[in-house]
Amino acid sequence: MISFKRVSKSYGKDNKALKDVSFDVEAGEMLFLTGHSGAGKTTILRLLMLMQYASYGQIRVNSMDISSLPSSRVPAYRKKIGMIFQDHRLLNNKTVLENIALSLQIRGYSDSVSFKNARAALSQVGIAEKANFYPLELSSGQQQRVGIARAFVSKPDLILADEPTGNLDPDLSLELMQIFENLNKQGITIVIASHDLFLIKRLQKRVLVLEKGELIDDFSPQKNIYTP
Amino acid sequence: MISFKRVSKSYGKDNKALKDVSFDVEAGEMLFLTGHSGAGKTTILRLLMLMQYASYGQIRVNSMDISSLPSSRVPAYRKKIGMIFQDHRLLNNKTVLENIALSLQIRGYSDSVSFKNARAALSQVGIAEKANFYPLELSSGQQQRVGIARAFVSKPDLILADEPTGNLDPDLSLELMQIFENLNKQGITIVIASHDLFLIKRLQKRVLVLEKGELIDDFSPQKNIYTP
Amino acid sequence: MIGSKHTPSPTLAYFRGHKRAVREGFSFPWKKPIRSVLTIATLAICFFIPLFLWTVWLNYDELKQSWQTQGSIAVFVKGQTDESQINQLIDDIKANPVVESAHLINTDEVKQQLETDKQLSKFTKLIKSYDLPQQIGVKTKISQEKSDVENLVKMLEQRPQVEYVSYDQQWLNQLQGLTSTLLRMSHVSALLFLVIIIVILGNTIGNEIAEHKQEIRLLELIGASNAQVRRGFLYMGVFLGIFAGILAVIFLFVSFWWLDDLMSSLMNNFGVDVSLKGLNLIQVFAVIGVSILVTWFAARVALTGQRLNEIID
Amino acid sequence: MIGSKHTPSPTLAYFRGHKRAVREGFSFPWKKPIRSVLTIATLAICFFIPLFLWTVWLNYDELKQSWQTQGSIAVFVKGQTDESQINQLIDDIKANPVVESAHLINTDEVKQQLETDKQLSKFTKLIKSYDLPQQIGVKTKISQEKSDVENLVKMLEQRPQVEYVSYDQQWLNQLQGLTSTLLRMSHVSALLFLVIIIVILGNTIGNEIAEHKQEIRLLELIGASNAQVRRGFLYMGVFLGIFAGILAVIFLFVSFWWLDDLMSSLMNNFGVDVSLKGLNLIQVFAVIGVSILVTWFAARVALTGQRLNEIID
Ligand SMILES: Nc1ncnc2c1ncn2[C@@H]1O[C@H](COP(=O)(O)OP(=O)(O)OP(=O)(O)O)[C@@H](O)[C@H]1O
Ligand SMILES: Nc1ncnc2c1ncn2[C@@H]1O[C@H](COP(=O)(O)OP(=O)(O)OP(=O)(O)O)[C@@H](O)[C@H]1O
Ligand SMILES: [Mg+2]
Ligand SMILES: [Mg+2]
Repeated sequence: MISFKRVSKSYGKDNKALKDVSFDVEAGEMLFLTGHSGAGKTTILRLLMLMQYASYGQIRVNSMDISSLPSSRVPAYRKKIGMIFQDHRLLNNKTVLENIALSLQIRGYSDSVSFKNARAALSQVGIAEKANFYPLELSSGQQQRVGIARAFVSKPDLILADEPTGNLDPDLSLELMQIFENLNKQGITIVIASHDLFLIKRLQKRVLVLEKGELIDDFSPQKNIYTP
Repeated sequence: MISFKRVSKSYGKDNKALKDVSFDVEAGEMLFLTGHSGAGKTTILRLLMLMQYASYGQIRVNSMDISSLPSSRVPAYRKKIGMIFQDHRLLNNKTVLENIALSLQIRGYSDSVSFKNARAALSQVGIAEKANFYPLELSSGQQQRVGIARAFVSKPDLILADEPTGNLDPDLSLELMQIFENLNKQGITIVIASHDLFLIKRLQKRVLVLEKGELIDDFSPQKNIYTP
Repeated sequence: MIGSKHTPSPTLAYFRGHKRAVREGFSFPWKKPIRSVLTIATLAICFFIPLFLWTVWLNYDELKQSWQTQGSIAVFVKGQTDESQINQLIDDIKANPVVESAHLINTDEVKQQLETDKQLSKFTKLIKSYDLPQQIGVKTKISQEKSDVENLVKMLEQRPQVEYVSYDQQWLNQLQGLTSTLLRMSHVSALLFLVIIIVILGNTIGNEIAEHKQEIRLLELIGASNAQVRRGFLYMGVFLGIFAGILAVIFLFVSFWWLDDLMSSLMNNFGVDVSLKGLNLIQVFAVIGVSILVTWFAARVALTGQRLNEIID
Repeated sequence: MIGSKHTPSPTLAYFRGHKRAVREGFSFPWKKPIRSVLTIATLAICFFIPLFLWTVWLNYDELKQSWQTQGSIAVFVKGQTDESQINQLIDDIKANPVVESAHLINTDEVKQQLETDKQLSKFTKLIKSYDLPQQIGVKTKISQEKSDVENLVKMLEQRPQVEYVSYDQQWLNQLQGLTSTLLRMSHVSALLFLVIIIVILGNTIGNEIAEHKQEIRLLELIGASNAQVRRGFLYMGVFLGIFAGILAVIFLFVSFWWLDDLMSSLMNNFGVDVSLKGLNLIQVFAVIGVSILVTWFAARVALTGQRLNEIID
């Protein structure tokens, strides 16, 4: 489904966020991106979201070269992806429920369908009682869960998650991972950037390890799990 | 140094962030606040920063009731505290170095002293090479480290850290904790809100455990360490 | 329940999108009422100033016509001229394209006319006896160029039968001066106010949209098309436009009500009886329509400025 | 190196703070040049409009005085009146506080005067013979109330020796009308523009500061005092004020240069020779000073609105 071919991303001369990264992800796979702070995890997800463009190399999604996608087709492309942002990116002037429903409304669903599904997604992440709160009235972990619910409520083909458990305690993290695994079982491809090694170990999935912009390892669940 | 006496914080009737919380922290102590997402960790730190005010109870810092502090004396009070925010709160229109130096400039230090110390602090958190970057050009973990550097550069009496390692991998987290331990050894009181049990276990410090706004446990390093 | 198979039809999605955008666009301003009132007031002022000038201009145009109909020429004929020559002269005058009408006035009529003129009548009281020559009254067509009228006068003065041609040259000069000053002033103002409106409108709507930059970015990232992103803001523009337009019209009526009596007393001093006219209902709706269009357009321009390639911030 | 023992002295900290605030406040606007240009232009327009009116008013005031010196009265004396009676009348007239001077004009003088009046002279050509009575020329003092002059005229008319009193009542009426219209218009404008300026200035500076809300919050949290937080923004206000003031003065000179020739040609039609005067150097500096003060004050008010008790957002 996803194919990076010798992808580099640089900002100015001496500032390379990604160096010659190549990997493939099958449809229906679930995998982790890990590496130290500043290794380039977020950069890979941003390239996939077309928030930024690669300096060199080719990125294909569903055998389509996304860097040559005309801008008129970008929205349709993005509609098939659910992204969880490291900084949550919730709309502060909308309630939690409205934030989640927005994802469905944009896709043309009626309000009743949107809100019904949003409410269901909110229960799944365990904060049903906060439906009518505004994001600034939530704790960081609660905001993160709203972001997660917004990403999966529209049942996209691909979920990109940037540190989805960065603000959550281990118990909650595992619970949320179960949600991801369920979604994965329904055929959704999932890429999770995380440095939570405890979580990664527990889930026994494929792991891509980045270091200073280079892909230094690619562990499959069959092999041994990477330890720090 | 810090004393919470039956402190409650509620937003509306059925929304209590803190319920009847009492504890004391000695000067020079280093302790962790932990608990599930939404337990009230951030709320305790916000009350200490006078970002919010308690609904009931008394909070004393250096035997001074901070809720009755006249607003003209709040800045002087805050100058003695270094706070690390869960959402970083860096100024996007200033470089990394300027962000850190700001903390000293506000305290009246000359530019040369401020920038010299800012540069030293930046090296301590391991991103000396990003001195002239703007916050939006940094990865999340790098931003977090800038926030940490800004908090300790002015050598305050008290450091309040809200998830200082939420965006960092275990290795880096440990490194930063060493910085905190060093600061602690110089006599600075340190309160860290964190759900990183791995870290908390390793450091063998006092731990306050919150659950749904209630203080349910207070482990001292001598006792056994709380495990999930 | 949700899945690619159950995606709603594009038309349905389109109409739902617009319904929501209307709701959203009209609810934005209520969330920050003080700010919105300031914005609407600023926009209203932007619309009011040219509207005011325009309405004054409409009034002036009407006024000018009533002045110009007064522009009449008196041709005094030499005593020795006989009737057929006078008739010939009248026909010649009538042939001039500038002339509306021309006819012989008898001496009594002239006397009467002199009495009605304040200054002259007082003067005639002092002069014990006078003897007037025959006179042809010429009325020029409405809205003539000054030079055309002057040419006519020169032409008449050269006729051997004509003793003297009197026309209120000073009055015409003043009128001409006033007209050209107003015209030129309105040019300067039009230019100035165009700049004002573009600057303030751009600044105001631009700020309104910059406030929602984060929202715009997010909408883009969750797959909203350009049209979807813009929609809510465009309706917000429409909403602001409606209120700004209404407010501008209210400002206009208030200011006219205020100016009316002093304007009419001023005009009476100049011997013109006129009162200011506001706008009729159609004009009011046109104004509000234009206001909506302008704000909508400004919002659209401001939105275009918000779109960047790399969306990190 | 850093520690509570090495804290800098308050005075040193104060001066360093101001030095930085000046630097900061003057560098803000360059970071977003387009936005700053828009803001400065908006402010400049706000300052320009009342400035323009004020300068026109200064000009008008001068103009008015030159008009009023022309206000003279002609007192026509009955034919039977003897010289001593006339002298008595002149002395009485001179005693009136409104009167500047009064003297007897002989008939030739009157004829001459009539010749110089365009309309009357043409009329006198037509009237073959006339016989004028004796006339006293009265000049009123500069800047008299209309009613005082009218009272004088009434008083004179009641004198038995006086045949008729002529004074250019219409001219005075027109002048009076123009003055009061301009006065009332300037009141309406003053009110209107005060609202405009408050609204737009508040909106503009408010937006400028709302943009930096996050920054203000953070400064508060790292222990900046109110004064420290405000400082940079106040200097920004000063900076914007300087440029807006300069721009407003430039606008003024450009618009005056534009209006000058058409104004003077208009005034010539009314028989007044006058040219518009701009501002002198002191006035220019005063304007820029006021502009700085106003922007600074607006920034201060906007900043006060930004401060809240609970700082979570
Ligand atoms: N806009 C930018 N301009 C310059 N450098 C940038 C920019 N964005 C990212 N970088 C650099 O690219 C590198 C990779 O950043 P990235 O955000 O991908 O790291 P990451 O793996 O997500 O780290 P973290 O775990 O801390 O979030 C960093 O060193 C960062 O400084
Ligand atoms: N302004 C507010 N209005 C209403 N409720 C609020 C507000 N701020 C916080 N809360 C509620 O108070 C509770 C405690 O929040 P707090 O941020 O202290 O949690 P936390 O322990 O820091 O959690 P996390 O680990 O997720 O950051 C949450 O349930 C939150 O919804
Ligand atoms: Mg990242
Ligand atoms: Mg928290």
